[in-house]
Amino acid sequence: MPERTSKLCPLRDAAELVKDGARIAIGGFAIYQHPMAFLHELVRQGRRDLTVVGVANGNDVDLLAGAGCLKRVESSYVGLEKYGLARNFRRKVENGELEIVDYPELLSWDRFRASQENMTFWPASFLGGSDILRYNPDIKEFPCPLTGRRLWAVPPAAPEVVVIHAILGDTYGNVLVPSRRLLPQSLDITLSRSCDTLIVTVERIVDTDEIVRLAHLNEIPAFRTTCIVEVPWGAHPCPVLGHYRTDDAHFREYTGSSHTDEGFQDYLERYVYGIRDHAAYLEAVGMETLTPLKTGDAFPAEPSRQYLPDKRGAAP
Amino acid sequence: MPERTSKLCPLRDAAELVKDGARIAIGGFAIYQHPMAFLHELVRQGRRDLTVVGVANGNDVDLLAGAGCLKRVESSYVGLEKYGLARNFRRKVENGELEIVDYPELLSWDRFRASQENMTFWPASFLGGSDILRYNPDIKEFPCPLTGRRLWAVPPAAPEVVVIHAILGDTYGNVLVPSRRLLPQSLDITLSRSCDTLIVTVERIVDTDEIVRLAHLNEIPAFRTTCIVEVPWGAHPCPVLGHYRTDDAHFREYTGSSHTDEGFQDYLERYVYGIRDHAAYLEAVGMETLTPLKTGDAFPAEPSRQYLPDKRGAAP
Amino acid sequence: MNNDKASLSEMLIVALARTIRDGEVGFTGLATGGAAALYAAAIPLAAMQLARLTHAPNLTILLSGWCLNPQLERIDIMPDSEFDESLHDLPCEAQMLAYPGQYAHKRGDIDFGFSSGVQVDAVGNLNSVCIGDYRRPKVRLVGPILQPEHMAFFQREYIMAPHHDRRNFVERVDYISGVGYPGGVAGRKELGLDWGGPELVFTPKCIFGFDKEHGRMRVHTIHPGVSTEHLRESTGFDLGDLADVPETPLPSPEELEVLRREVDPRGMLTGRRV
Amino acid sequence: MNNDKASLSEMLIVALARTIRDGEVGFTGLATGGAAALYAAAIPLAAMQLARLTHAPNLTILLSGWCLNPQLERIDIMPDSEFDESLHDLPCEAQMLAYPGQYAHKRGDIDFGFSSGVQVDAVGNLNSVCIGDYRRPKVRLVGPILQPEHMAFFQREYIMAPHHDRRNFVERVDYISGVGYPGGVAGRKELGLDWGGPELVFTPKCIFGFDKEHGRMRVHTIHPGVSTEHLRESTGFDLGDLADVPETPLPSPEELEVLRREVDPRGMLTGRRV
Repeated sequence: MPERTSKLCPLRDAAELVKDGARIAIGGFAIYQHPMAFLHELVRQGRRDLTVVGVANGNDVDLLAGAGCLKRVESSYVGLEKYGLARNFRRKVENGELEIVDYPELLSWDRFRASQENMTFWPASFLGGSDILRYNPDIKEFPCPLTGRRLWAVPPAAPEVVVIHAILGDTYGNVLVPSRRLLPQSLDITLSRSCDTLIVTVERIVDTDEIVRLAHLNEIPAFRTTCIVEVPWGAHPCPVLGHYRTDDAHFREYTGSSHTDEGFQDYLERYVYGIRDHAAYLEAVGMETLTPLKTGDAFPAEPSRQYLPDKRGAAP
Repeated sequence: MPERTSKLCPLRDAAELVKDGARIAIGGFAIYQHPMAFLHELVRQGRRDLTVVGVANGNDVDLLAGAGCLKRVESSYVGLEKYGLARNFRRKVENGELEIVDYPELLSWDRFRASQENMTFWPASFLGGSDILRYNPDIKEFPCPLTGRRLWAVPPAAPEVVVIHAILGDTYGNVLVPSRRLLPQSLDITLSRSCDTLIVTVERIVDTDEIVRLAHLNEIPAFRTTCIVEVPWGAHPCPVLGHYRTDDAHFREYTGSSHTDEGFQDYLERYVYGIRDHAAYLEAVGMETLTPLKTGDAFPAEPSRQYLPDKRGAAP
Repeated sequence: MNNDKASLSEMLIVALARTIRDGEVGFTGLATGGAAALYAAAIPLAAMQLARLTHAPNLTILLSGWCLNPQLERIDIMPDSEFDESLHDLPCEAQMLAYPGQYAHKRGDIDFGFSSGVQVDAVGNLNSVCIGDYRRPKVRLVGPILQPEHMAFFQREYIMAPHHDRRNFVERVDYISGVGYPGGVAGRKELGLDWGGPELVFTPKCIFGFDKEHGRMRVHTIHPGVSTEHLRESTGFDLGDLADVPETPLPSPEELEVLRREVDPRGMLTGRRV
Repeated sequence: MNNDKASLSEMLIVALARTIRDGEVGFTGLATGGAAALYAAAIPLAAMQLARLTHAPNLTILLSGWCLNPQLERIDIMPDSEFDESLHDLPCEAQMLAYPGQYAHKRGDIDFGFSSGVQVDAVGNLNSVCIGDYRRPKVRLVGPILQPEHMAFFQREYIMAPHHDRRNFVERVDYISGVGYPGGVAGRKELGLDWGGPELVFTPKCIFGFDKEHGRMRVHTIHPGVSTEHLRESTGFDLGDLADVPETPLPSPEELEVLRREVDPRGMLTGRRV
């Protein structure tokens, strides 16, 4: 019997699937569960002129904005919730260096549903009177073909590449999402179905036997996944629901540094440019910082597969 | 503190919410988990000129057709799967006594999604060349407002009343759907969100404490439910996933009787007209027939609440 | 303690609770930081809970938009983010974990919600997008978030304003992210907005209502101790004749009793020290 | 036993398996009753499993449209309904329990599927709706079911015909529930069908392919022992010149070996007595 193909891939190679000028969607929501290790790698590789299309963005977009990777953002929110405004993003927009296209929040989600269903537009009934319309030439008014009602055709999200971070997957690209989920995790599922190129970073690669045991949680079957990357703590400093908490101190360091361009370049030097790869990042952050962030695990790990970077050596 | 209102209601009163000429959707799929006790009551009350809008129908529509309750059916399928064609339905259509409007299967589901989202139409791209269009003046062609692509506007399902059958609910109208579900149970959830009047029949009423314990399975919160009826074995002879199996012998009796109008009138006399209510129906069928149909229970019952019609007496 | 005069928060909570009807569905988000959190989440939640205990036992509370009828008495500290892991463990009746979920906002399932904006204008438009020119803003804010949906699909909206100053209450917002009453109810209809819109605006100085025919905000009640001149000075649009505007009514002793003893015995929502 | 001549089913399974490419996603339903179940489900499943074991290890099998990569070797008897409780317990890699789910059929995620119809016509249209006039049909059938989606959104479709007679293979179906090649590939494009359509038709007598330019069905191979005259007599439309049509190729000994030993050791799929 011929061998099934592994889709396991180093972070570096996965990041190369995102080209300069690409239109991407980033998993997670506001300040939760973004594929931060992947974004760090994009910054390290000096990616430019990206468009991010999203629903509610946070430090994902702020990091890319601060590192000069972005040309345009389409979203309903870019902010850091309790940590305040997204200062890099804000500075770039106020300076006219970054284009922002504002969409309502659930309509932003609907745009990904439109892409999932290959719809050439999403019909919205509620945009009249808002400045969403005034500044967005991509939205067109039309009459409902059945009732004549005034409606607006909204363009699909149409991401070229989607990158999300999850807890578990196998080498073939099957990805489990725990039943203990919230709307941000459900959004990741919608995102994963809206594109042709899907990159998934996971905390841990497991045997396919484990996928079969939890088949009802397999929300991303192998055939939808382009490549899968094992990146423990891959969302840090964001939390991963059912895995680890927000690194509050790191978020404060981040926001503190982002008051000025210079301050943020220091941050990038410390955690991205001056760092070889994700294993080195985890060393820079320190296991003494990471370990206490652990929460009850949605998928209790087999002890033999627990990630101990100091013992495994090689970077993912 | 004022008392919260109970939505518990006898089957008879619930059925009266469906008026002659109403447009209804019936939970379940093909020959699975239809609210049969409710439909029997509709037949008993002599309802007329109903329109059933559905996705894949079976003995639900066939029963109503055979009892002369229907004017029109909109669906992708009316059949009895392994038990063959739906003979009452077929006879009525061939005689020109029942109008059938054919829709593709997943598009039929999309029509309920359109109603759930208050869309005035659902855009479909794939109807060109099919006779679906030829015989359905409710579908209109229109150009995509963004791309100019040829599309068709399909009317929403727009049911006035939806009736589904579930395992558990509380007196306020909260309804649990077990995590052990299949597409038919998910369709019921979509149906329940597509209407203003929602009737739920359940195998068992439980305390709200149990709803709170399983809050993540509460797919129909109380405020969406118009009334809830306790009807053990309420889907018989259909199966309820995670509760009981198909009554194969009863299905054969049913299909055998439906070869002719006369034969089917006998069936109705035996199980509907000649029967006072659902408790009497269960007596007619017999616990010796029902009990062996039980499967492993998705929600193991507290013993004190198990339904034993001979011990409880009063009909639901 | 229970004989203390009602605080500003308590007065607002009670005024709000009285407008909630039995059987409704109320949607509240969560927010962070003193006044913002108080107005966006704590006052709405306390008002809903008070309404439920006094006259609206069938009220459905949608905490954070996804946690239905939470057992609020089980919360020790007010959660400060909408998708906090701790909220997941809060006992409740239903959890909406996917979109679209248990409520159909586009069908009008939500009876009322709560919004705030950095700017609110004379016709009730909201702005949380930018200050100044859209293309080169003086301040870029977070974006429209869920405001467009709140102000179009919810049957009515309460605007919660933690600050009442000329820079917050302006004649015309710099960006309309939530639509109020331009042209009144008829104007909304023409825009395709068949229902909904702002109903009341709660501020530290007054409660605004709307002349829905003409679409302009008008002072509904003034809080005790606030002068009409001070109110005019704090507001960036003309308030018209204020002669007949009543004072914001105080809670009844019964309402205060239920609020303090049952709704918020630990002072978590009202910020009241216990 | 393993030296027996290949049966008709085995021949069709192998011919089908050879057309499946690695990495594809194949969708099969379930059906009931001897020949119907054999053509609609057993032959497709066996062919997919054979392809997987020989040359397509990355094939995804979508059993019943919701059970992904089931461990078929765990099935004792062929399930006869798509939402049978027993299928729920069959070990597999993923279960699609809600719609829309893990695959996006409208995006073209499904590479191939299997359909049948009471009538199939010369351009590959399918009919499962009615025989005779639509408004007063001679026979009312079940309805279009998922045929319109199969024939529009799947990258290609295999039509599985358990019966090959003049009443099944007609010049023009009485109702088009699945669209074939009216006007060929260009005709489909004009109808808004950018991809997909029938690829091959498997019958007990032959395998049909399509002249996709002109859109007509043509005989691809004739099964051993079937005469061209018999084929013409059994088919309700003109088959053109059959002089150069080859025989349906027999399985290689290696294919037969894998099929009998590994794919279907108990003869459940091929109906072969063991």
